[in-house]
Amino acid sequence: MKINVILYGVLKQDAGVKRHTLDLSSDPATVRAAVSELAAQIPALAARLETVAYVIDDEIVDPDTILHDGDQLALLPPVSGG
Amino acid sequence: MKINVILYGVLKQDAGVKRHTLDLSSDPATVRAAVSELAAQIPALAARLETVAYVIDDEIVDPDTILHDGDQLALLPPVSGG
Amino acid sequence: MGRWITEEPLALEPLLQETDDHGSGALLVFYGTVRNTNEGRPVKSMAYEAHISMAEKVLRELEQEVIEKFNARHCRIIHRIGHLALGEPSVIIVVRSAHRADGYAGSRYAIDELKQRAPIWKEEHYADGDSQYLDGVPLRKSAGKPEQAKE
Amino acid sequence: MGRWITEEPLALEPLLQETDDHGSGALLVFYGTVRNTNEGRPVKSMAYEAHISMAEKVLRELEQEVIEKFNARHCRIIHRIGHLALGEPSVIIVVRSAHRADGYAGSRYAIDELKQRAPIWKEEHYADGDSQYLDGVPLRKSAGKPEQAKE
Repeated sequence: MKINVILYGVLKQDAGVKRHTLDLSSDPATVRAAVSELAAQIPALAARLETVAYVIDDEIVDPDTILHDGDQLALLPPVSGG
Repeated sequence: MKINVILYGVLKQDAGVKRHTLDLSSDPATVRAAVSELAAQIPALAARLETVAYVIDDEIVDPDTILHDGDQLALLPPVSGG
Repeated sequence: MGRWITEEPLALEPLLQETDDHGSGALLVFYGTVRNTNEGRPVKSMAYEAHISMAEKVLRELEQEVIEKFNARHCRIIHRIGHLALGEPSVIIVVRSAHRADGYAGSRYAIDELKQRAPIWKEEHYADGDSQYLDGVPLRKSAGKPEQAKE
Repeated sequence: MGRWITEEPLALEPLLQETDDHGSGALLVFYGTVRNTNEGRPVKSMAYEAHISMAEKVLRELEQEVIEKFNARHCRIIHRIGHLALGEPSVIIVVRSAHRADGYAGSRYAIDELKQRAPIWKEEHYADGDSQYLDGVPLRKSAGKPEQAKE
């Protein structure tokens, strides 16, 4: 199944892309599994992923959350608004 | 000697005048003596005078301050700005 | 009358221009506005008066204190006198500082001290046609001296 | 983009009109503005980006929290994204309350929580041509739940 990953801030900068499509072999898969696959595909992100929040439909979700085909998973680095 | 008293806020309201000239028999006289004379001349002010501040040349002064002929003595009731 | 005490409606924009500063990251603006009730009684309007020359001196001193005590970069205080309608601002306090904690603390200090030290009086006019001067805070000679300043 | 997150330069006047209220006696306005230095390094400009839909949701929730927790009568928060010049406001927070203590506390809460919870990032552009994303605060799922709210 396919998951659309959207990167923000320094993650986008480090990855060099704003969006990345993951083709996951297992279906369903957890957020944790998707992020692990992302780190394998874009090693520049690996060091950042510990402090990242996972967001689906504008809500922060747990790493155990189940992803479905076509889901948009946003990865948010530490925030610095204001 | 003559002292010009200027009244503010509720003092002006109670006295019915903004300015009042005091003709004091003693020269020099203290602020205390002038205020005492004022209370005698305008009894409506007497009850207010305990919480009044005495001001000459934009500075709060003590009741023992010596007045000179022609001085302007402002009497300021408790304040409520803002 | 002039820089600190005015009969004109208060406007923020000139104060922002006066204090424009690229070294500040925080800008706090406090407005006191005329409220439609006081202690449950409907208010129709408010009349402010001041000992103008002394009030200007006190507000000028307060601006300096905010800068010195709270590390603010700029402070401007302006208070209106005369007859104000509901909702109109009676006072505007602008504080610019590098960081926001100083701005909040300095702004709060300015309005709290103004209410204790500025020779200004308000008379509420009620919907029923009555009016009265509000109880206030007796002015103290020592008010605002550094050793007695509030935290 | 819209009511809480915008690419347009921020303006106070529309927020004052939206929140106009004769029941309030205090109006607090906080502006965050772009500062010309950070940790000693000369800054030339600042770029802000956001997860827009989520940021709008968080700011809307924050407005409600300020009203409920601090007895404020109105709260509006607007944050700009895009490229900002020195001195320009990145955020404006308006709080109206009957009394000033609630206004100061509510305004401070809003900016402190915004910095913890809003999915917004800033990238500083330096005078020497370099740029970098600033270190930030990791977003927590539980942030802003009442039992974890700051005093």
